[in-house]
Amino acid sequence: MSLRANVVEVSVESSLDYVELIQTLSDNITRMMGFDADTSHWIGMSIRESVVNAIYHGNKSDKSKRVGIKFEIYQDRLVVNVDDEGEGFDPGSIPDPLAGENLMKPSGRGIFFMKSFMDQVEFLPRPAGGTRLRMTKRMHSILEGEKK
Amino acid sequence: MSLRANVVEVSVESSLDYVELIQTLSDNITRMMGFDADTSHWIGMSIRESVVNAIYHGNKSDKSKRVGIKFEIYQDRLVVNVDDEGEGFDPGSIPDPLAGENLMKPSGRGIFFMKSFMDQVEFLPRPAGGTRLRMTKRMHSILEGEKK
Amino acid sequence: MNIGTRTVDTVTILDISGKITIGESSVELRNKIRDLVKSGQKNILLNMGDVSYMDSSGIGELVSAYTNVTNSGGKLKLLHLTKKLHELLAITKLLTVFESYENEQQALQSFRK
Amino acid sequence: MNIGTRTVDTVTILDISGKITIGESSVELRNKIRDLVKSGQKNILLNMGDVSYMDSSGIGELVSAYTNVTNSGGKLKLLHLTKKLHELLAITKLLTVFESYENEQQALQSFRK
Ligand SMILES: Nc1ncnc2c1ncn2[C@@H]1O[C@H](COP(=O)(O)OP(=O)(O)O)[C@@H](O)[C@H]1O
Ligand SMILES: Nc1ncnc2c1ncn2[C@@H]1O[C@H](COP(=O)(O)OP(=O)(O)O)[C@@H](O)[C@H]1O
Repeated sequence: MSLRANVVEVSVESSLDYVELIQTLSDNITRMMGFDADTSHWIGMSIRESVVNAIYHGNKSDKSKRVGIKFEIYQDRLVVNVDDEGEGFDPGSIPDPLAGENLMKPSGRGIFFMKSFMDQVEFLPRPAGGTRLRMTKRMHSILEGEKK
Repeated sequence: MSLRANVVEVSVESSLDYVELIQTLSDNITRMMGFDADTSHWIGMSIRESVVNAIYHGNKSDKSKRVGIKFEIYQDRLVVNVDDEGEGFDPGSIPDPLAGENLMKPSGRGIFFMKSFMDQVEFLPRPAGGTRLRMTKRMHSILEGEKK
Repeated sequence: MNIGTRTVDTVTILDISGKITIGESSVELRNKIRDLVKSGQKNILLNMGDVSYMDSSGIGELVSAYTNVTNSGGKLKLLHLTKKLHELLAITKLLTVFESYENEQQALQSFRK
Repeated sequence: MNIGTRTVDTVTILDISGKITIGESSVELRNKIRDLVKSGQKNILLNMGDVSYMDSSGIGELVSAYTNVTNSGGKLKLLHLTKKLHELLAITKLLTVFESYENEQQALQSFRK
């Protein structure tokens, strides 16, 4: 494999119709890369959560706004960018779903799952407005020592 | 669905490793669009053939060259562009695989299959060099009268 | 998602199969639980053995269902957690909230106490 | 792709399953046919019933196999064409080239004539 990433990019309107497609795509990419079935499942779920957030919280289901998903496939890792056209947000202000007062809330676990299952999760403001969520999953990360 | 196309784009190195992924992606997109299973199969096969051509004939398996596949998803049709970085070619010069002298040749049926299964197949020279193969499949094309 | 309904003694068992994810399937489960609570059902056992996929919305629905049933004086328990659901409940610290069983007989007995 | 080999009377039946597409599977079929021809096998029946996918390379391999076997004085026939393979052979005008059968007994008998 070359050092340049192989890239799979998806740009879709803000509708749940595409969530299954994107997750299947994620599963295919991660299995092709050699991630085991469980890891593929959790990566796919993290991507699903991020796309759902981009649709609902970012673009507020406005169908004229788009969600962009970019898979960068490297030999040793997968990097996924999920872009929305929303108003951005402060990831530091998000309540901790494990705190006693939040434990029985019906929502608020999406970002927590992404952080649990991916090696790195960053929220970057996009110059044009909106949020870029950038997630990285390394291969064989267990062998390389402590997970960050 | 909005009038703007939903777009799924893939850019990969010239390697057969990605052919299965692209075909699975095609199957998922066409089934989601509502094409029946048989039509999805033939669209997927046409795309497979075009990607294989881009890898072998276009990029001559040079891994530093890329193949770009773009699915434009409209309400009434799917448009697929397959781009290579080869030297281009004259589609008019391609031998007819149904001609007696070609019938028993082991190759030369890929473009014929694309033309058989898609509604429109165009070969466009790319400004930067190489070929863009543009294929269109309409939905319910049988109901709309004669296939072009 | 598909929900089969069985009643054994005083317990309503919901055999759920497929995905519990954001959208239709979450709403369907929510409505089912609401109807059971409305009709006075107190003992509800969710058989999760054939649930193939859950996302954070699915977990949220389980939490809502638990709250809903408990607030009306009933009990909601889980049967046959898959390995993945077990992991999701563990990391969200919900494993201690939900009573769960690997064996249907034991689950049914637990409602009799 | 997987190729099972059976011999009935003078006929070698290859039970092919999976995909015959560009790359490994095409090469595997080619090598198998070449070995049979080398070892003097004249009667070859390809059971295509479990072939799930073929592309233009796969069709090309069938044509090569046919030419190879015929040139060495043998016969290659097809058994259990799938609907999709039938369509591919029809549009490429190869249906008239290949002798094909829906019934194994009849296929075997045809080699005896
Ligand atoms: N792309 C986004 N744009 C704006 N706000 C977001 C975005 N993603 C997440 N958020 C904010 O972060 C909160 C927590 O998200 P999450 O952990 O996924 O839980 P949930 O989606 O269930 O609320 C959301 O409720 C929302 O306020
Ligand atoms: N992307 C391409 N770039 C350059 N030449 C091409 C390309 N696609 C097809 N060709 C030419 O067209 C011919 C016919 O292609 P096709 O019908 O797919 O059959 P095959 O690939 O089996 O030769 C090829 O042999 C090649 O010469």
